[in-house]
Amino acid sequence: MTHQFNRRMLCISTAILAITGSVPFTATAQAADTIKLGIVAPMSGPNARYGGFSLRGAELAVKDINDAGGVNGTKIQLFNADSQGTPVEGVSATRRLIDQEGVDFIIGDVSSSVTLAMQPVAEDAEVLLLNAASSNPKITYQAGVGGFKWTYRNYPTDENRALVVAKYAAEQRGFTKFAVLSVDSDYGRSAITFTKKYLPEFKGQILSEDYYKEGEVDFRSVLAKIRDNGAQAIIYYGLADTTPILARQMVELGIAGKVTLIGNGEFNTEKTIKSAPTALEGAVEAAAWLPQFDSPASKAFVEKFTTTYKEAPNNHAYVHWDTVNLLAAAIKQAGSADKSKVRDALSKIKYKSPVGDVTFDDHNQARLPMILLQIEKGVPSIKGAYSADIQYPAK
Amino acid sequence: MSLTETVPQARRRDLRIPLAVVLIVVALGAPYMGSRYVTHSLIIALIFMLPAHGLNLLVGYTGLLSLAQAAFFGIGAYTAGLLAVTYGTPFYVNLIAAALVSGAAALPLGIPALRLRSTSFVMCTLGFVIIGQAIAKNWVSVTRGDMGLSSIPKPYFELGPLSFTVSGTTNFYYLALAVGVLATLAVWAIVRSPAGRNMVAIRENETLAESLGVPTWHYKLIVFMISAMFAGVGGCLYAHYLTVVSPLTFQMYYSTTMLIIVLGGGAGMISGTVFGSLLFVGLTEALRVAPEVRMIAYGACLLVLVFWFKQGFAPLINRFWNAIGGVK
Amino acid sequence: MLSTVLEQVVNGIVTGSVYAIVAVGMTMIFGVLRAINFAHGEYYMLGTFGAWFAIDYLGLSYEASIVVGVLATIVVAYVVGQLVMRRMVGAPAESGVLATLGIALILQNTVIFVFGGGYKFFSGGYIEPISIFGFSLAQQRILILVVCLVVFVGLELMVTYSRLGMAMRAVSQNVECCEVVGIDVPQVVLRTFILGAALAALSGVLTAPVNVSVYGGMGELITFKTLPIIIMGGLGNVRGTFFAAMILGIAESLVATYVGLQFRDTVGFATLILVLMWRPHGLFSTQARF
Amino acid sequence: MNAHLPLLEIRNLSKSYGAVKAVNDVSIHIDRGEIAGLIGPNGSGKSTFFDCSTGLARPDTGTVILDGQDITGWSLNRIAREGRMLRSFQKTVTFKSLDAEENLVIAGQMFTFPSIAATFGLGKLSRSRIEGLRERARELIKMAGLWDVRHQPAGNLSGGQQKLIQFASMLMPEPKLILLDEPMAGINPKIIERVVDTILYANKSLGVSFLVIEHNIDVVTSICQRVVVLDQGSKLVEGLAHDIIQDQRVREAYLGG
Repeated sequence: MTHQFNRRMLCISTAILAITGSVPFTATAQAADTIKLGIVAPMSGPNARYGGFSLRGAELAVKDINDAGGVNGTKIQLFNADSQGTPVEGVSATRRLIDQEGVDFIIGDVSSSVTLAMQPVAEDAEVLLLNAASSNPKITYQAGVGGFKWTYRNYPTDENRALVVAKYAAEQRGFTKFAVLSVDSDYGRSAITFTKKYLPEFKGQILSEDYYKEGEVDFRSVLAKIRDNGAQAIIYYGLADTTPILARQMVELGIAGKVTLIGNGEFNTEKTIKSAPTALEGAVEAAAWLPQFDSPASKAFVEKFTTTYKEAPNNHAYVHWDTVNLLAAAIKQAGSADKSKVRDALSKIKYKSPVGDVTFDDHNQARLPMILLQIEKGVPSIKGAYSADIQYPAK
Repeated sequence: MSLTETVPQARRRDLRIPLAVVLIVVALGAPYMGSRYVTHSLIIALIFMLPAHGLNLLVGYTGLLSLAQAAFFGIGAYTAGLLAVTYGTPFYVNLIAAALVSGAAALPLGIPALRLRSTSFVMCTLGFVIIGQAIAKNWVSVTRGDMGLSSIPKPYFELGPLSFTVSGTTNFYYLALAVGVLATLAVWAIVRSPAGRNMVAIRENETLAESLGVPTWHYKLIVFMISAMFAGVGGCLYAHYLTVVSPLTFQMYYSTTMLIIVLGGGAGMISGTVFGSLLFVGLTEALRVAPEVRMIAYGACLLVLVFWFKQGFAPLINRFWNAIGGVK
Repeated sequence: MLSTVLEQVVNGIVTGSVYAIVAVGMTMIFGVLRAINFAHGEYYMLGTFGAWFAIDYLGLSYEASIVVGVLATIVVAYVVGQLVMRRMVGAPAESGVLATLGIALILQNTVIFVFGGGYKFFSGGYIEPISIFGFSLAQQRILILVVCLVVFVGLELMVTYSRLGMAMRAVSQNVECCEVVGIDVPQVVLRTFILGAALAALSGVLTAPVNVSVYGGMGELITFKTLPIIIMGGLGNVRGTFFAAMILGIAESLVATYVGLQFRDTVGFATLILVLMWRPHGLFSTQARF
Repeated sequence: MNAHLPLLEIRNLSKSYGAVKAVNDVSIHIDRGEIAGLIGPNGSGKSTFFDCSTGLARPDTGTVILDGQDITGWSLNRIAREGRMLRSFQKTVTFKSLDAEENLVIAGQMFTFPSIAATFGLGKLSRSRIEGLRERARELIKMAGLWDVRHQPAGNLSGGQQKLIQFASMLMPEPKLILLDEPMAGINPKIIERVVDTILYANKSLGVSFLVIEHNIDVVTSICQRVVVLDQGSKLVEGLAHDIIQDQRVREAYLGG
């Protein structure tokens, strides 16, 4: 305290303060005639491993659209904002996009609790919020006729997924004894809640129930338990980067090929299968998309993404890429980038996505085809695409 | 300053009162001066200022480094959120309940933890956050697990026949400002009281304080509970403002944020905490101009803080304040 | 029943070995610096990333990638040590927390910035399972166990007989005295820090084949796992850390099996708090006896 | 009250650390108004004996009776607050970032405020209590000769001046008994005189009794009436100061017999 705080320090600190005080609040120059699109995603910290793919997917779509001359001749300008996967940061990012950057459209976030916190902000500012990766059912329970008019979700809910998987596992594969091993998040938990709702219909029985925390790397204990309790299949709604870890440990414990993985968690990518082929053989997955999906648009996306970023795209990359294209289609259909016109167009849209037709229900939830696949001889084989309407709780 | 000392030679004009007036006007008029984004940022600063005030009592005045603040913040947020969602209670009920529940939770946690010294105490308090998150995730019947609470209603007041709802960013700002000012006054009162002096004594030398009859253990426990109450109040505002409470509220990131506010502003100074919360929010928002390197720059700022501003910014504020007052 | 318990104990020991190698570096750094290193997990991450880079970009073998990963981390640790850690001698605890948090943010997000945020798959290592005494384990895990034992025996010898080891013990007991007798304290801190970081990196490279997923934020989780261990082990106590890591590894395995995997991450801190209730100074002597 | 009883009576106090018997079955008493000395070679258990008597450590066996009340097992702060028996520490300790006046006010607070809750008050009563403490503090500061440096943080003062602050602090609560642990260690002779004067003043004018651990034999003989000698944890001998320094056993103990 003595003489450390001399004049120089005072100057430095005043400068720092001046900068921090003024920079965030100066509006950026208004570039005329662009469609301003914001993306909110975790870009730092541990959750960046999902946000990183989201951002790249969206960037790729924007680049493609702009290279092709934009939408109705107008280019899209993409602003990215870091949410760190926490609600406070997510809301701050959203506010900044709306008030400083003046965006009319926002895509985000990956984490459900962030999306839930963003909803009222978007509603308040009347900015179109397109969600592409959160699975909490509440998001669309409270959207559309449920309340928030400006929230749309282009991502399947867990209910449909859970039903499709349970039905296939019971009817086609004849499983009756299941062990639950899902991620400890709203996604993993709600998928299991829905599975439990449908499983009795198929005379299925759950023998053990475990949830792993994000970033978990040791499943040996749980797998040993599952090996001993005689489950035929593991119901796994997990994170994409955990699947290979789990699969390898299944091999390690000698239950690969004896217990089948069912659920969702990118079982189908080449890298995952290569990491433990025996464990994934016969695995059943309900996915919104898979890289091997046989449609020209999908194949082109995979190729372009891989050449641009030197890494294979995953589901998060795809859904964000697809959602930007969906937005572009809606703007095109509306004939203008006016946000309320675009919103009306979105409600009525029949968008041709690479996997099939997409429409929105009265809760602004996309009706998406769910692709059911099974890994056979090391490659995913598609067993069908299912689409079902969501039953909203009466309220 | 005592009267016997020499009067400063050239007394410059005292600008403190005009500056204070300007500050008050800015605080009151902020929503009309900047965009909603500015107002929002100020609300976030005010929300985090509350647990930081509590932490300042612990770290700055009593000398206990705690990382448990996020746990009590979370408990407060859940208490307020659950009350508002389930019973639709008025805001002040939620606020008081959040403070009381957080404070009460601090009692059984503080009793064993405060027996520990330095590093063990820090780790123990960090453990509360981690365990709190596990409870929030797994006690589904109460907390609704990972689904969390959402659509928490806007705060509303019911005073006799009168009732009104605080809606919109601007109104919420005034609510947060009112709570923030009250909390700051409360901290001021605690610090200025004889108990505040005892807290400083514990920080300076616990055994000596003990030998002079100060029941240090009781004081530490009481301050731990008070600090938890401040965190609970902050949690209540957080729940109402963000409308979402999830197990993510219990995270180390929030605890360290509060610590950064206290230490960055200047531990053991009320103005430091107020300033620190503005600085923290200003800094993290300013860094949004470069999203790719934002957290790298933030980390670098922490190092600058540690090595160049060991006492935080409070001594600078004091110098500035004295300088404009004409006191050399 | 008994064999299941036994199997879980074996699992726990393997997990514990990983924790032990990371934690011992952290506890040694605490010993000489009296600061908790919240960035310690980041060196684990750096080691893993270095090895991943060596395999995927340079096309090296796994064995060579171990060397690359550890060396890359040593270089980073040297820079961080010179710029930050040696200046922290005698700094208060709060400064230590903030400075190491700052380093953690910088390292983590620089890696994200350079390599992209997305997760990467680690290919390499000896992942084929083998059966020993009826337990099925990946070969890599056997390697981890062996390395862990070698590291701890080596550290015991080093601390007892080498000059650096003796200087470390001296610094951990009394910094002022060391300055008086002419031990260059910042230098000892720097070397201890680099050694600790290198061990964390080694642990990262060794576990990468079984943990597969590689991403910038992976270090944070390891930091949180090791924190309770170093406290339980008696801060600065090498042997205590080894046993604490094993205890935690085994406890985690048993909880994951018999209570539920979702409680696994709380085991560390819950055990820590229980232990501290019973023995406020940890299970093992707090006196820094390397 | 119990004027015929000794002020402090310690019976059969023992304390071991592991296998080491630091204090072994020591009994002493201090009369009202007395200045007693406790001497013994290094490691003879004097400090441990102090710690056990004042509640800083818990004795293994033995009873401590203060003014007719059994205070064995009370905590340090309770003994100070309720028993008005205060102690100093061998190392000079003050609240270093606070000035002398604040140091002394803190020392008086817990004796002026009736409860912990009352210390959180900011009202008129609270303010007048603090004002009273300040006045007393200023008096004591004057008496200790610290008036000129009273606004400096205690940590900036010399060791001797800090000792005086510490000593003045203990006089704030109008104590019955003060236990001094080597008050003269490491301070210059000028200040020694001043400390001696202050002890005598407190004893004569304020009626405070003392038990003093001291190595400086001159000081011991000049202020203490009665002296107890400890050696290897046990009481070696007890008697009048002038007799004690002549005692053969004491000389042997000090010379490392």
